[in-house]
Amino acid sequence: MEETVTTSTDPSEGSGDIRYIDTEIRLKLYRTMYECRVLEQRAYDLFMQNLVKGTSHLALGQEAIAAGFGVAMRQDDYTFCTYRGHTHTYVRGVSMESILGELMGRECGLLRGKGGSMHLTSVEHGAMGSYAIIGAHLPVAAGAAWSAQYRGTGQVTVCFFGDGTTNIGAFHEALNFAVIWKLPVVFVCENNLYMEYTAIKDVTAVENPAADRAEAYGLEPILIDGNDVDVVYEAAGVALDKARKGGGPSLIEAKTYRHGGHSRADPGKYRPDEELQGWLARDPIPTYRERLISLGIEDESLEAIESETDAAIDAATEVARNSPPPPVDIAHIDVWADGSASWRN
Amino acid sequence: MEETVTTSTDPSEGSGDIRYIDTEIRLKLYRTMYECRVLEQRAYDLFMQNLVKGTSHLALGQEAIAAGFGVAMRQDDYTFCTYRGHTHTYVRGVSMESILGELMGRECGLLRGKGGSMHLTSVEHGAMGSYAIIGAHLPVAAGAAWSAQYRGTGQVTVCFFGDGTTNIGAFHEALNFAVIWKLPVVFVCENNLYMEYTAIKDVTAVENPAADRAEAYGLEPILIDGNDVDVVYEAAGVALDKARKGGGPSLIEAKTYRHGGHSRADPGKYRPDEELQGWLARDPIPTYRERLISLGIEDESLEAIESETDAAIDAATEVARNSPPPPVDIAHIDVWADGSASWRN
Amino acid sequence: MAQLTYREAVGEGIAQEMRRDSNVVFLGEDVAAAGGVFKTTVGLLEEFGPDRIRDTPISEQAIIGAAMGASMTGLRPIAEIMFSDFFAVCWDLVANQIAKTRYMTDGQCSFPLVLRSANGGGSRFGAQHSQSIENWAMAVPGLKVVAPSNAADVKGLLAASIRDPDPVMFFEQKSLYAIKGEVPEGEHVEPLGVANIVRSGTDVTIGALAAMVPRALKAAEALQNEHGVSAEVVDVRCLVPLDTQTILESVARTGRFVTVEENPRLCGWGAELASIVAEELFWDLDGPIVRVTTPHIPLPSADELEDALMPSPERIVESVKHLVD
Amino acid sequence: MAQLTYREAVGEGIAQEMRRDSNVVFLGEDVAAAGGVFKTTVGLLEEFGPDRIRDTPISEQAIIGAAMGASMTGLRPIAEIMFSDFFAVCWDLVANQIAKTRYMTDGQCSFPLVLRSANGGGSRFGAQHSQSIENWAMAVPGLKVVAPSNAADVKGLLAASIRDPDPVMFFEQKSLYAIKGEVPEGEHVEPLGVANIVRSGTDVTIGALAAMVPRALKAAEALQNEHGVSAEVVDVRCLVPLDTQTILESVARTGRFVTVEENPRLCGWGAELASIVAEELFWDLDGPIVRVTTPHIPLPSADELEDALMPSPERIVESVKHLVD
Ligand SMILES: Cc1ncc(C[n+]2csc(CCOP(=O)(O)OP(=O)(O)O)c2C)c(N)n1
Ligand SMILES: Cc1ncc(C[n+]2csc(CCOP(=O)(O)OP(=O)(O)O)c2C)c(N)n1
Ligand SMILES: [Mg+2]
Ligand SMILES: [Mg+2]
Repeated sequence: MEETVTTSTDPSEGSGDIRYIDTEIRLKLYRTMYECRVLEQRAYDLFMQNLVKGTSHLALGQEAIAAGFGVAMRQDDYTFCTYRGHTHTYVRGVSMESILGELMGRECGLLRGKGGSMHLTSVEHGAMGSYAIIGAHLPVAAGAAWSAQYRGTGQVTVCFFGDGTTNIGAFHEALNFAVIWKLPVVFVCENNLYMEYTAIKDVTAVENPAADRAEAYGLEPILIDGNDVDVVYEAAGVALDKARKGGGPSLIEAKTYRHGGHSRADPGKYRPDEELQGWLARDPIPTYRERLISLGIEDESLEAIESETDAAIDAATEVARNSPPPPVDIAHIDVWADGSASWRN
Repeated sequence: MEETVTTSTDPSEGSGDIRYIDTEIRLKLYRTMYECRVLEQRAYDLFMQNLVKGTSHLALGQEAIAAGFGVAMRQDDYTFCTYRGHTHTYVRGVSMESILGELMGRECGLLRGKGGSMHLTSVEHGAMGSYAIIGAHLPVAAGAAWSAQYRGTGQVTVCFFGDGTTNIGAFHEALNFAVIWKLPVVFVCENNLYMEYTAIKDVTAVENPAADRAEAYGLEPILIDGNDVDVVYEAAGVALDKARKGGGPSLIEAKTYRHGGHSRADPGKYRPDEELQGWLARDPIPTYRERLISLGIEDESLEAIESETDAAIDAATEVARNSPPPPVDIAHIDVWADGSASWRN
Repeated sequence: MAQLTYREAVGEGIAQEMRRDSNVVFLGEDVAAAGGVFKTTVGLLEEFGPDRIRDTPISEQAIIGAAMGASMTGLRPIAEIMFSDFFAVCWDLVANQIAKTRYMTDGQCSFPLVLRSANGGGSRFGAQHSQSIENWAMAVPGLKVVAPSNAADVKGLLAASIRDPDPVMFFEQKSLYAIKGEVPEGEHVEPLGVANIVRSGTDVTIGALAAMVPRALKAAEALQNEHGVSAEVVDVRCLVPLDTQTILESVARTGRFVTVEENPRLCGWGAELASIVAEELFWDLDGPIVRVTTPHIPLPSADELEDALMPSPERIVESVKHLVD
Repeated sequence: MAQLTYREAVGEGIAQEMRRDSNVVFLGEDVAAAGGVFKTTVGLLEEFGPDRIRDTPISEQAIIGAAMGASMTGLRPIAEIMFSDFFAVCWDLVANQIAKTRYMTDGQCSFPLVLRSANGGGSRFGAQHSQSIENWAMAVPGLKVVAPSNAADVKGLLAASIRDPDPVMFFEQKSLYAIKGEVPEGEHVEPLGVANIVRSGTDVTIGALAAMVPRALKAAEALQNEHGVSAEVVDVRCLVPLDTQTILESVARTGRFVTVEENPRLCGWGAELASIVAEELFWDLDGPIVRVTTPHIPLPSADELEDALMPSPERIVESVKHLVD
């Protein structure tokens, strides 16, 4: 079955090349986005119940990016993401309960409560960490790509970050470095128009903070609609393929929007209502659902995905909620590879 | 008297617009370059006599840039430069003996031996420091420009740095910052083709490390022949004027070449002989001398400048050599504004 | 006296000094329109306008560099680094440039600036948003270091820091932001370099800083009530300049010294104080010098785990009891 | 035994390990074609080729980040930071990322990497190229810290650092690069975390590190010859892991403890050791614990001024004499 997808260099428009994506893949993309949505929504609900302490940053509204890449990546590829990284970690195959458990600081948590919401990591799944200090993980991702290149494994590293991250020094160093060493890494800027409470346009010398800088690193500017999962999936495929074949890095800017505030404490009031409404109308999940229906996919298949996922998140929540706090002893281990935390004899 | 100058966007060629520069200014440019040359040459001789300890970085061959800017700047403007900053400091009006004295660690030194060759500073002359860790002074220069903007003084800040500095994070942060705040600052990249012993082209994703990145900050690319003092002087004038009028920052890349090694210990053997010879043939001082003669300036006026300068450097050397070491007590003062170094009562 | 939160006292201190001196300017991420992510600077934009209260990009090197350049050319900037952990991304500007340039230039340049930041743990933010890094600053000559424990000191010491002609690292303890305290009405300035004896006692001197001060006080109460031990508690307040005199006098009286540090174990200010006491007051001591610290481990995020590592009143009581027994 | 300079021992240590393990790779500025600005890595490019020995741009965050990412995915990188002062431009990667990520991820990630750098003063390079920053590293949980004083230790401890599964900060003292010493032929590996008693004595224990070790030894000679004082000198070698046992045993024997630190005064490893001794060996001490350090001042560049600030054998002698008198 051949289908059409619309892509465009101006993400706010909606026409462009027509490409083929397999139905199986499309359903996987929908399922992944839907799972990300319910995971984030559940995380939100758990904050509201005060079951998540500290802070937490949701990707509600931005699911198409993690999903598009997650589906396009090879299982042994690496991802590096930010504190807003629940979905990016999830799409690599990490279980919902271990993510929710980590948010709640439970024993079943992915890091048994030692990392928290901002540091989800599952090396087993190639999810090489969530980094909470802006910019740091870009050079680290370059390093993982260097390692794959040196070891000749064909693994590609994908590194997600926000628009605000394009103004910090590490961004600049990592991009130049990756290009001159021709590293198999894909840098993905999720431009959701805001840093914490400040609009990126108020503090950036160019309009598209990543795409307009690609040429400063000898790279082609790539600006895509981050709310269209087909577009993301295809752009991911192209960049992954290029990297895997030794063609070096790419820098992709995906325009998107977060539905909520920056973090749990933030109601997001600094955003004009019109802007918010406009983006809510472009919610990647219902719009994709409509596209799938219009492409002839049965409503029932989508409903099945939805109800399976709804059940799964409930089950995961139960597991996580019932998981005990981590044993206090573990606070005292694993500073060092020998399992200890001792610095003296 | 009207004269012609050749400028070009490709500095290795030699044709372009024709502009007027006053003879007085031309003589001042020549004098300044010549002074810079003898100062650096003397510094070199003093190393050879082991009278300069530690390290030292000469700008032999690059004099046209410091001279062109020095002559174009207003007296109350600020400069920020690097460890390779003897000439950039000198052109603001600092005496030769205080520079040589500092290199030799003498009491008459500009910093009485507390800073050394890499940190020449004369606040009185607007020479706001020589910075020895790559990139740091770019944001600092932006800060001085912010201060001038806030105080409404019309002062412009000029910040000199090397090609290698374009790959460090602080470069990126400072450029973006200066543009969004529309700061009166001129960033001058002296591209001498090398970092320490490594060619800039081997580690940079673009050909012109500063000019090819200007657009990433919404700036016009400006690439000039840094060995043609007229070109530098004019480019400086344009950028200073723009900044002074509230037009914001500029980024100028001036191509040049150092005649010697990176620092005292370096014979510069990594450079192809052909390349070196080519650039020696484009030595900014004799070539400018020829231009002046061809423009009808008397040889005697130039000889007068030369002999005056030769006498001045000898006199300065004598003063500096005869200056005693600094009193040891001064090692213990001026950590704090009250003159003390004490951290406890 | 007014009742202010520690958070409000930050804004009050800045506003007091900005009213007084038009050369005081303020920059940081989300500090202007949003009033700061910890809401410490709410209202400043409205009062002082966008030329003096400025939002920046996420460019900490630019923020600190701009503050440095502005301070050496006539302004008195205050720069906010959102979490103190982020000083690591601009440490060169702080430790190599700002701290050293006065000395290197033989006193030619002054850097009257304040670098404020939210410091410390206890908020479940995990290892990269919970550090106590005041010792990073203390270890670098050329930086003054302040870490208040209560609202009055926040206002008074912040005002003094802004007036100070030298660079001051001002560490606000994020777990204290919501705590209220009495703050003098009107202009309030508290000199730097003076430790504060917040509780008198005769058996042991406990030196504490920032969030550890209330914990030390709680421990002192328990020691008194449950064990009959009379503990004097000194709020160190400033690490540089350091009021060794107040501390040494106290220890000379009590004969015993315990420090309570939130920072990880190694090379903390407590070690510095311990070494000073061990060198200068050795013959007056009645027992070992004891340091209570977070172990040399990054802070985990789960409640139980974080609580297990940070010094608790109970752990302080234990250590003191052990010492006096 | 071979006679090698401290500088040559660096290259030997790296080469030994690169021959043994093809996952060892090396990157830094001017390290490959140029053999390093201190000529420590001459010949490595020729032997191991451009895939393993790589020149980088001036991008310290990229250098350290690349080392981190490579180490967590199967390689054992060695990264050179030209002067240790420059760690300030990439401190986030070192202190917040590399140091904490194993712990934060509940042990999922390992970082078998070595960050080498030229550390310390005495070379007239001025305040930004002369620092001893080993304490910056020591203060951060998750980093191992090594600082050898002689060629044999350079080779042996560097080899052990490369084999170590944890991140090691390896500080080479730049003023020692030209000094020759005996180095065992063939494979040489010296375990981390073992202090070395380089001179036995009975009256006082002097703990020293890197360039301070030869100075302490010189002082010990003078103390013996001119004042009849028998000083034991301990080369601490590793700050993390720290061989407190050797040091405590020595101090328990001599009853007196003096540290000699090149770093500026506040919060040095000497303070840490002093606090350990003051806590654990208080009753065995016959006198105060004394720290000899550079004052809390940046290093100036002129010969006379730099010499005036760094601890000299004479100053060590003075301090010890004062203590034992
Ligand atoms: C170096 C550093 N500076 C500041 C912060 C605080 N901070 C956390 S998230 C954030 C905004 C990041 O914006 P962006 O890169 O657009 O990512 P988004 O949150 O929108 O996904 C800021 C400023 C930080 N974590 N690290
Ligand atoms: C952060 C940092 N990294 C490395 C160095 C060592 N270093 C000093 S000069 C230099 C080369 C700089 O090259 P460039 O910017 O082209 O300036 P040039 O020396 O050619 O004038 C390097 C790598 C440093 N001083 N600071
Ligand atoms: Mg964003
Ligand atoms: Mg250069």
